[in-house]
Amino acid sequence: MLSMLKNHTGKITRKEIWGDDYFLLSLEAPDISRESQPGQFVMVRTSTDPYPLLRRPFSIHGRNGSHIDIFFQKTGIGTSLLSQKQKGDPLEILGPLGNGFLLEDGTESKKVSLIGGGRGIAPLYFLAQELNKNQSKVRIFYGGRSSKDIPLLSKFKKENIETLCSTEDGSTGFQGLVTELFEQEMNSEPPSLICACGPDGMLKKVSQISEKNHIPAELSLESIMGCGFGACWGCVKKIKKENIKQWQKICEEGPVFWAHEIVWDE
Amino acid sequence: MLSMLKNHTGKITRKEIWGDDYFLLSLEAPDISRESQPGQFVMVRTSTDPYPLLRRPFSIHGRNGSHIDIFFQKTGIGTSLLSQKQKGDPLEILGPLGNGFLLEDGTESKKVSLIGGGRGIAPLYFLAQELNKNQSKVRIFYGGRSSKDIPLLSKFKKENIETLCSTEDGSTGFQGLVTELFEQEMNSEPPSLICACGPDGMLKKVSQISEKNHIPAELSLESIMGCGFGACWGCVKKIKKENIKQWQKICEEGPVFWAHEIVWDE
Amino acid sequence: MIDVSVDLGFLKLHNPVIAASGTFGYGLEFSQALDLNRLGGFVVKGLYFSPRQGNPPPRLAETSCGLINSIGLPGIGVKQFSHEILPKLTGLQTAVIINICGENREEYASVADYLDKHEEISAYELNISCPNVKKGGICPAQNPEDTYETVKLVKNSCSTPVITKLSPNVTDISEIALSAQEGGSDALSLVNTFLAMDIDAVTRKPKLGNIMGGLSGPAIKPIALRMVYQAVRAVKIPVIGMGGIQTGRDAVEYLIAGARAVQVGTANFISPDATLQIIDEINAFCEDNHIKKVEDLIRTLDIDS
Amino acid sequence: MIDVSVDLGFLKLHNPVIAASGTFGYGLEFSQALDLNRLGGFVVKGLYFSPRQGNPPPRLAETSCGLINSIGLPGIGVKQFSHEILPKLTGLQTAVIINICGENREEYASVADYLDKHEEISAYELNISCPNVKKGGICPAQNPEDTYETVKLVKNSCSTPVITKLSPNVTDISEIALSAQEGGSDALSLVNTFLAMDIDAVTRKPKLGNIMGGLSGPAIKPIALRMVYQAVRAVKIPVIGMGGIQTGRDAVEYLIAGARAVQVGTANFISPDATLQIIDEINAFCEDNHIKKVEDLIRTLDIDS
Ligand SMILES: Cc1cc2nc3c(=O)[nH]c(=O)nc-3n(C[C@H](O)[C@H](O)[C@H](O)COP(=O)(O)OP(=O)(O)OC[C@H]3O[C@@H](n4cnc5c(N)ncnc54)[C@H](O)[C@@H]3O)c2cc1C
Ligand SMILES: Cc1cc2nc3c(=O)[nH]c(=O)nc-3n(C[C@H](O)[C@H](O)[C@H](O)COP(=O)(O)OP(=O)(O)OC[C@H]3O[C@@H](n4cnc5c(N)ncnc54)[C@H](O)[C@@H]3O)c2cc1C
Ligand SMILES: Cc1cc2nc3c(=O)[nH]c(=O)nc-3n(C[C@H](O)[C@H](O)[C@H](O)COP(=O)(O)O)c2cc1C
Ligand SMILES: Cc1cc2nc3c(=O)[nH]c(=O)nc-3n(C[C@H](O)[C@H](O)[C@H](O)COP(=O)(O)O)c2cc1C
Ligand code: FES
Ligand code: FES
Repeated sequence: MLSMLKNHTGKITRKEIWGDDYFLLSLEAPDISRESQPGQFVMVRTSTDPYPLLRRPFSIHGRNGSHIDIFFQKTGIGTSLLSQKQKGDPLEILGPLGNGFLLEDGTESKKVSLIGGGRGIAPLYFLAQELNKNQSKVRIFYGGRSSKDIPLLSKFKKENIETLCSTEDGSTGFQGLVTELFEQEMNSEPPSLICACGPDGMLKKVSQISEKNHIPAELSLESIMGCGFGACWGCVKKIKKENIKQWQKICEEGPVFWAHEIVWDE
Repeated sequence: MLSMLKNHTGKITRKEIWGDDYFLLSLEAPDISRESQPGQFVMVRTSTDPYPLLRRPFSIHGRNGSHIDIFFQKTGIGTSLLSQKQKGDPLEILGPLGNGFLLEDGTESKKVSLIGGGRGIAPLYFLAQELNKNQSKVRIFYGGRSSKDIPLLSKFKKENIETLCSTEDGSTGFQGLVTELFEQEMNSEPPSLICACGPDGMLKKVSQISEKNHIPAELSLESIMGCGFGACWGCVKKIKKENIKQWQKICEEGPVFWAHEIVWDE
Repeated sequence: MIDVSVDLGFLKLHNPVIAASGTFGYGLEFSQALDLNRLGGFVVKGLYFSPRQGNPPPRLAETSCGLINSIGLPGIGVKQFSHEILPKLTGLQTAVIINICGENREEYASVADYLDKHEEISAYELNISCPNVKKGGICPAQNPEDTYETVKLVKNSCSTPVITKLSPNVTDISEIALSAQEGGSDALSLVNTFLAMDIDAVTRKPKLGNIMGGLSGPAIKPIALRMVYQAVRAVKIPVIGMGGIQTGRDAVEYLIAGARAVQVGTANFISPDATLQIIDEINAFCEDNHIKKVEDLIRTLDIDS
Repeated sequence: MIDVSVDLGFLKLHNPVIAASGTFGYGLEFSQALDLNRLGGFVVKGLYFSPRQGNPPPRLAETSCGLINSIGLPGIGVKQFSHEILPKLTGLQTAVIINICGENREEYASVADYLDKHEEISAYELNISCPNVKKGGICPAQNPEDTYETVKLVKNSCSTPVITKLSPNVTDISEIALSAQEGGSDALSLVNTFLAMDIDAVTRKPKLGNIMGGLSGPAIKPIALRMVYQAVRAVKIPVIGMGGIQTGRDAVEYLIAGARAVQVGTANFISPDATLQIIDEINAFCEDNHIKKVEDLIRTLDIDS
């Protein structure tokens, strides 16, 4: 998978506001769009001032011609500044970066379950689009705390993506965790591959389900990133490869790993 | 003169762009508007982030009912952020602060010459308006490097304020410094009072003219301000009062001083 | 109702927020902006025995998330202070702390002695850490013996409780903290400003008239917080933390690191009622996190997992 | 055409901008983003004799205009480095500087000895100032004797020029600068990061797995610039300045303060081609201000008026 260490300045060509806290920006970035794969990400400069200092990582949420989309949740200073940007504003973006989901390895015409928690849905939409091109059968499990955390549900419905959803407060869909919903539903139509993105607790649970049911799972991890391209060694998590456990850089070796490679507790 | 140590949040109700670098903002601030005198200033928070850290001082440029205007030049990070604000945006302002021009002391029906260099014109417009109410005869001398530095000229002309202007490059009006223009013109109609605001070099020259011609002059000084209300002791300049020379706080004792009180070199 | 009071042993504060010296005048300047009695306390600007002019301007330079000052402790001296200012500070329901300066140990002691037994005064804060006075920014708080001797002499000269204010411009803050404790200090406050400079590239001049000055503001918070954490672990006496506090959350971080109270400096310039906002935010933080007493936050850093 | 070259005596650089250690990998990682030969030089990430894992995550915390890292010098060790990386660094038209680390003096010397007489290597940078390795952040550069002995041992172990990298976590930078000079160092570079910490108020946990880390970025620039100014005045050997450089103007300020070259660290994370932008901005600055040679800027601080 090609990761490109090049800074692009792309204009914002569309802005969508999804509820109070979620935003979608379309950016003109032909080079990134051409090369990007689901699960890869971009590093976005939310300010040209020294505050906030670092770029922020965002998954590529979609691709339309020479544009890429990012979909993000406002959680702190950087995402808050980003949410104030307007159509026409230029944005500095670095990417595509990292290794995404392994589409190539025989996922064609498979049954793939995508599990997304909250903003973890961002890369899964792009993934669903690409899987659909491969004639795979895709089901999305989309969970959040309450209905306002699963804003894209209406969009998925409209685009006829099979989506099952859960909320912890029961305000929409299944009441409980998205992993509980998945466990309940998986037997009716067992997938041959799971792809998931969300908070660590959720991903850990997905790992357990994957192991127990012998279904391979690809998980997209998050970590605080200083650079996004392998230079700072700041983003490491413990990864087991060929039985050696090591701190590995999420940005370079990931962000997507096989579930069995991730060492959760130590 | 009342200086008020109170933070107000005022909406921007009007924004005018004067050329490339000059901006006027009208702010809804009834308390400030009611109390303010020409020469007083406000401290404006240009960002609620820790960068840039400090508020910026701006003279009160005008007053309309419950609104005050500020008129500023984009020169650095703070003014640049301020120039990006839009109608409707809230702005934190502290004021009115400092001691303005002494209107009370018999300036009624006098001949007053106002000398403004560049953005130094800001308080003089408000002063001219108030002097007009007093039936004083006001002449404005307005200078800048080139015609783009004297953007308000057209406005003054439209409002029938007698304005003479100069530019260093001769692109508009008299070619040379505004103090040279004033010296050339003052004899035709000698003023009984000079009020000036602009860069230190200009103000120093005005001091000399004032002394030589025995015309009292009130000068509005600039200094880097940490607080604007007397707490930091950062804004001092050397001031002579009752023959004692002391570092005095511009924000509290000024920003307007009599020319003979200011100790220029030491 | 959250109990926000904190106890320093020699002094009870109705909340942990104190306005820092040199950023709050003599307190009175702020009485238009806030009710002084709502503060945990305030520290008046540095006081020498004799009046002083301070340093030549420019005295301020703004940097990335920071402010360098080279004010240099101008002030009215102890006599004028006790005649003109102190009477106006009587009857306040808040801790009034006097920041004491000196050219040498004896001057510190004289100020402490002169103002002793004024019941308006809750404590002294010994400013042995101002980088703006001596050439090269050197101060007693950079040397353990000097710290010890200065504190001891002052303690012997007065009965008012003494808080020693430490400098961050040191290799080992624990060592200096211990010296102050051994000298008899009742508490520590830290940090004062970091010796710093800024240059105008075009004119090639220092941005400050005094060449160097002291850096304060959010930029220094991570270093100051580390030093407070270290000092707390070195001594038994209470520690008052400061450096870059702008919000209630910043204050809470210092309490968790082990400070029993905090001071707020540069933030007062940005909003004259910053201290009150911070008190409100501490209250709200406790509310949101089900904390009943602010004292329950103190020194609770979770370093086991 | 402006002459941007600078001369360190033992090393000529075609411009004063060097990428700082730990922020530029082994250089190769950046070759997609820029032509390495356009740099004055680059310093590879810290190298111990043996491979190391580094510290547990989280390893980064962003602060106001700053970044705290507790990476802890993970790396491949000197053998793998000389077999796998060094060959790829041959033939570069830029200064390649090796950042040397050690658990003790002997390890510094072994690394220096092992890599000696490789002509790809322009100089060593002795990292005696990393706050992320020992408990409490202690390092040799906080002690004059330790600095002197370490430098001397390394100098005796190799013929490669040695740049000693100093820590800002000291009371008196001039003293340490002198010790390094006396130990035989050919140049100094400063500053490394400031020992710092950050706390999550809600979880009450340190934001870094290692509790403390090193602060870098624009926040530290005013303190770092002051230290460079002081170090330059203390020693005769050339000084390389760093700390918070983001723009050409920042770099020029360091040159005016007396640095003969600069290093750029954290800025590389924000823009992988930051070093090149800074070189371009230095050129533009000289152009605008009618400066023909960058060397004409060095140590020209105007402190008389
Ligand atoms: C590979 C990757 C892809 C991501 N994709 C998306 C996405 O598509 N949509 C989306 O909404 N979010 C995504 N995130 C999370 C997003 O990067 C954070 O929410 C964002 O950085 C928070 O920045 P802030 O300034 O608003 O928050 P603050 O809390 O103010 O940030 C403070 C610091 O913490 C870091 N930080 C805080 N939370 C996270 C986090 N969860 N992960 C990494 N760094 C963090 C920030 O980068 C910053 O340095 C992704 C993260 C990673 C690592
Ligand atoms: C009493 C008073 C009234 C003023 N009124 C006006 C006005 O009406 N219109 C107008 O355009 N300008 C006015 N100024 C100047 C204005 O405050 C500065 O241009 C502004 O602070 C620059 O901020 P910046 O962030 O854009 O520049 P930067 O150069 O990025 O600012 C860096 C730092 O220097 C300080 N600073 C820079 N230049 C000045 C200056 N000339 N005076 C004071 N501080 C400065 C800033 O406050 C800041 O702390 C006034 C200044 C004073 C003291
Ligand atoms: C303008 C200014 C003046 C100061 N004067 C004093 C002083 O007189 N005595 C003192 O002990 N500290 C003085 N300080 C230091 C502050 O009390 C405080 O220790 C420091 O600013 C760090 O806190 P902050 O980051 O919240 O500002 C001064 C600080 C500033 C910014
Ligand atoms: C993530 C990170 C890793 C670093 N690793 C090293 C290192 O291996 N060796 C070293 O001498 N300095 C290291 N440093 C310090 C930098 O080289 C530099 O001294 C410091 O960051 C200050 O410069 P800056 O503000 O431009 O980043 C590291 C800094 C950072 C931010
Ligand atoms: S984010 Fe810098 S190495 Fe991964
Ligand atoms: S600006 Fe703070 S005292 Fe004048």
